[in-house]
Amino acid sequence: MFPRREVTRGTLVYAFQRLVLISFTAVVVSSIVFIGVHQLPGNAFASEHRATAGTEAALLHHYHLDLPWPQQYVLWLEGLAHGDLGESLVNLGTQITPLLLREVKVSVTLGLAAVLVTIGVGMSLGVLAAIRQNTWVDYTASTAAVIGYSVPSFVWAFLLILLTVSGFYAWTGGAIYEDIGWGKIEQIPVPALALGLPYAAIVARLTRASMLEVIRQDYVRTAWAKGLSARVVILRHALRNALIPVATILGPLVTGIITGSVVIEYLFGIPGLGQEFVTSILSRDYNIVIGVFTFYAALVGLANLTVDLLYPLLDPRIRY
Amino acid sequence: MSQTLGLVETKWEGPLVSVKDVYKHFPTGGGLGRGAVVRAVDGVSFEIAGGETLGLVGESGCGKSTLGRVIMQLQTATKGSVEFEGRDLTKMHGEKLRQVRQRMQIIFQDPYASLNPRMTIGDIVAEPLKNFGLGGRRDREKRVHEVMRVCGLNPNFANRYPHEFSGGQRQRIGIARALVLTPSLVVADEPISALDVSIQAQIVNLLEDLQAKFKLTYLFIAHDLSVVRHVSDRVAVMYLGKIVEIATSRDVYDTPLHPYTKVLLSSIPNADPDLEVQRKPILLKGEIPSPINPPSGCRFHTRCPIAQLPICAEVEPLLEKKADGHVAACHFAGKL
Amino acid sequence: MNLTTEFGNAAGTVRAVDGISFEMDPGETLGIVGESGSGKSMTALSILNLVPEPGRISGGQILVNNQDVVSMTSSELLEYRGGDVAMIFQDPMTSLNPVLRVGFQIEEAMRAHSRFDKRQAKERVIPLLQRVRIPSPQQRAKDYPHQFSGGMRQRAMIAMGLANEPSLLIADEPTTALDVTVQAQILELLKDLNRELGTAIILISHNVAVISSLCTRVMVMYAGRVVESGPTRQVFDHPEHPYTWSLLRSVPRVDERRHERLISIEGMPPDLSRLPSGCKFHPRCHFKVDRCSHEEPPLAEVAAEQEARCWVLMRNVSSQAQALKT
Amino acid sequence: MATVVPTTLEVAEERQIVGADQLPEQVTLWQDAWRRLTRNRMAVIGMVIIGFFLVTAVVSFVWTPYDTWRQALGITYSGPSLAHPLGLDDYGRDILSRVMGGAGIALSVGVGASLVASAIGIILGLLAGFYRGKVDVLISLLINISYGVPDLLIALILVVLIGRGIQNIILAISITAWLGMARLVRGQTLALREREFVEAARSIGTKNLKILSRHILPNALGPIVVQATYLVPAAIIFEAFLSLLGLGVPPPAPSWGRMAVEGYKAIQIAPHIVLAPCVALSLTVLAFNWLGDGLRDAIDPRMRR
Repeated sequence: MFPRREVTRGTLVYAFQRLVLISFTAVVVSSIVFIGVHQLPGNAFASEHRATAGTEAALLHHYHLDLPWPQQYVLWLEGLAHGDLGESLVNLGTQITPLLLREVKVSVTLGLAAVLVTIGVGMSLGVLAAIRQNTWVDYTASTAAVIGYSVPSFVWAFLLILLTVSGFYAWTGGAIYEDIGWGKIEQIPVPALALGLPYAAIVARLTRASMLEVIRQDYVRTAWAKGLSARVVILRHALRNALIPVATILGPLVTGIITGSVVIEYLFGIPGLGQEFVTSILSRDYNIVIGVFTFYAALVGLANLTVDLLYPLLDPRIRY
Repeated sequence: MSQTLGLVETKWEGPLVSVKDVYKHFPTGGGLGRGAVVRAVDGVSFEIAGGETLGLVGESGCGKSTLGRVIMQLQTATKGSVEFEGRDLTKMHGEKLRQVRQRMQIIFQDPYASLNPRMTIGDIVAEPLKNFGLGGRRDREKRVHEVMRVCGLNPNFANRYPHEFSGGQRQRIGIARALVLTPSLVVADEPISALDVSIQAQIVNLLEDLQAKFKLTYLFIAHDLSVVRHVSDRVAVMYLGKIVEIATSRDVYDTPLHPYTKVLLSSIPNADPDLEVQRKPILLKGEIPSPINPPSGCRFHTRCPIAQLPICAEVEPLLEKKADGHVAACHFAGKL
Repeated sequence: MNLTTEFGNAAGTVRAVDGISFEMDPGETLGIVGESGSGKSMTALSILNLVPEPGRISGGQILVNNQDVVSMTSSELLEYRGGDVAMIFQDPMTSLNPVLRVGFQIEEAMRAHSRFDKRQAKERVIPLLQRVRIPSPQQRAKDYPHQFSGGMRQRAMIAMGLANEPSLLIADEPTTALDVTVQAQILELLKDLNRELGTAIILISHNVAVISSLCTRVMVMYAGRVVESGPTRQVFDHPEHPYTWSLLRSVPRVDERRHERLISIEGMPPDLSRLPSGCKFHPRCHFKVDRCSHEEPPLAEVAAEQEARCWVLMRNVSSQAQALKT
Repeated sequence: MATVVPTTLEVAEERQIVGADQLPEQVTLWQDAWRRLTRNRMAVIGMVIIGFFLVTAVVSFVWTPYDTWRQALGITYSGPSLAHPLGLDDYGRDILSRVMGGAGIALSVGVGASLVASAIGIILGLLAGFYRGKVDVLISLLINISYGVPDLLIALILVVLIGRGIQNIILAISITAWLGMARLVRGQTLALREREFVEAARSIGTKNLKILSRHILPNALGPIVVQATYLVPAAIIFEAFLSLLGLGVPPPAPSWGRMAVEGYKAIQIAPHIVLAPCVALSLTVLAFNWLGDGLRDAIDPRMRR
């Protein structure tokens, strides 16, 4: 009825449409920010003491800030079309695109690690709670889940820092210690946990609810009536279907993790996009701020697209 | 009572409803605009005389409910006209159309979904009166109680909410809401198919009593041919968006002309074991074709036991008068 | 077999099925008819020992091939379910797992049991689909349920039920969700299977006509009890319990003349947690006598092979019954 | 004796009155929901905690043990003592006073943002869902674009653009938080307008405004209340994020987020500075989530597991 070939072509068309939409969103979002920022009174250098009157004019000219903003916008759009996000306003000569490309790798690594924590911890807790419904396992897991997402990521960060930086250091006499920062593989787990745990709690709750819903479905009853063992019924028939609604929140969840990473990167001194955003906005380096927006819009779009493309693997009823 | 409430009453000779070549196509969602269309109703014409019950029967997806909603102007026809008391409803909009709604009402299939769970049943039944600003508070209350009583509901429960009632009682509430304005036309869209067997007869009997009392005209939509035949004066049979046969309910049973009607009749099992033994079901081959891309010629030819190629696949049979008051759309009407 | 199934809840215990006994011969077709809440589906689920939580079978035994289902160990139960007795459900749209291929779901039913080995299980899928008359079964086996129409899904369910050649197939309202023409196809299919394979069938339905079309014997249930049973032909021609009688006359017949008034059963089916005293049907009965309201009648033989649970019996009130019909 | 089924309508009116004595005592849906809510232990605990912080917040507006901004009340970083039950921070300020003051800020921001966001979201959601067509396309486009960017970034840049007063913070949070509400209300409206009772309302000549106010809104109210409740803790966390990044309410206002990040510098020598606001924050958020869960289960019992 539905040849598989058609599915693939449909998927490609769909992916292409989404990519166009993502680019569109990225441009619109950064355009809004661009225009918003250029409505600010004064200019980036007027208040800076490092600039004398003469150099200020030169700097303004260098960044085309002496042009009316519509003209600047056109220039900026042209740059964007070539993948050039311009130059840092604070650090003269620093090209933004390569800088952010370097930083996005860091953020994505952290984000993926956090997604692993989220899915791994969340799903196992959720399934466990569901199949042990109304036992102490369920109550403990469910309570842990509410607490888990009520405690914000930065509080998790503080707790984990207290535990690993001070706690382990004292207990092991300095043999185990956590080095706040980035660059080594052992520096990934702590921020990833801090970032992922609140979302793991959400996944756990959803998985539990979804499992309980699925267990009452007619096809699960059919599976029991067929004489299948409990293991097969739970894993093959129930869990697979229970994951479908869980997958629908993966998109927003990834967006949430990216948001959370702004704070976590800031606290752990991780040189990612989030930290860049905070330092740039505080130092009024608006060119970078706009660039970060562009990157984030693309990142969120691509993350959601990935989730949506994986979706049909889980649910054959979905076709693009 | 009618006077105090200022209910509209019109004198209209001629057919109460006349449906003329009505089409209803739904765009299928998805894609960038150039989607296919579902031909839910595809060129349907018939008339309903005042005071009669016209049964509309067909299997799920044949377009019967859509047709009911198009007549009620709850959905706008893609093409064609629906005349009610001589006025073309498809040309009416806004306030004018709203005023016509006093004269025609609909009873829905699902008594659970068709009542607003946040309103008391008294408010539900009174809402039509309020909408048209009929009567004062006291008059309305009196009228609501009267209608509830007629529909077999205890007026003392007017301040209760729908969830406190059973399916059969809820259906009575829906009927009371439809009747409070004393309409001339009532479209009953599968009014009993969601109810328990023992409750179905209560509702069928109630509808028949109400028809006698208020001189109602019914369009009775159902998938169950035996119920339709029981309540109807005439029966129209639908298949894939088209009417294939219209006849008096006796003719439909005694001398069905369209092979599809015959198949439907033969498919219904009979509770009487003696008759059941004699019944020889005619089994249809294949699946019902998609209304997105219906078969050419006669829509039934792909599954018809007596179809003859090429005529049935090429020429669409018209709904023609085959006997007195008996129309069918088939090249070989009565041959099965 | 004698069966009682209870549902415990906060308010107390509800007996969904109360002391039901019946026997079936190999290859027989039995119909269970009743409204929602009459306990007919619970009876069926009890036979598979699949009563959903918090329900439980609180008494009686169910002997299938001389084995008591109630006292089976869990591994015996796994082999028994879908092996000796298979079941198909009301809604074919939701009864198949949407994320697994239809062929696989049938194959899986065989793999879970020891009757066929892995290779045989794979090979049998296509003939089974053919058996239930699914066209082009080779391709269809690879489809997902959502690619099937309602009627086809019910066929696939039947194929799955027959996979291990069970001696009994329980069909719980198998045609309720389907159109009449599809219903006719499914009923014919079940008839053929019963005739050709000798599989005994329990058909559960609220529709007396559907029962009449397939079953040689019928059991009428009301409020968890059997109120009448016997050969279908005899029971439907001469119903003795007023409920059976009303049920038969509350549905319009295709052959009747118009405006023959339907017999309406007043009121609602009873709430199982607040059952009336005496005969459970007496509040809705057109023919009740004083005794009905305080003493529950036993299921007693009223004719050869026919039993009814009534103090009055329709044969004694035929003139009143006639009056109701006009 | 056998009763005779009435054949005339007049008799039928007497006879057919069904269930005359079968209805239980009347309970409205909201009363029922409230009863269920008060039976939910976690929801009650949540309400008690919220009540406690609410009282604390109100009290803090007129009185705190010490002024929240007064520095050098004692040895900086000193731990809990009788005079300062939660100790002193890096400037020697009384942490208890500041945590109390923080409750005021957190609850104002949380409740304020929830109300503003809900108001925007409900109106736009209803419009988009009910009128569909161009209105919907426009609002949905707005929603989709906004979803394309992490809301924290939008709020941060807004705060930079419009300034850091508490009203501006509430505005900045609302401007992203309404999206979820709008999406929910739009979805509810779209689903409800296809329901038969809305179709029934149209069939009896109900005007659009009445359909929205009498039929759609009341039926969407349950999920709306739940969502609005969940918005409060979300806004509180959000404000903490802003403060943490140095863009929350301006100092010396004692925002929990800023207190935490100020204490972060000294986390190893004086963890109590970080812990006090973090515990207060988490507890408040937890309480609102418990209440939200309780409300959800109470309003829609089918969801309860």
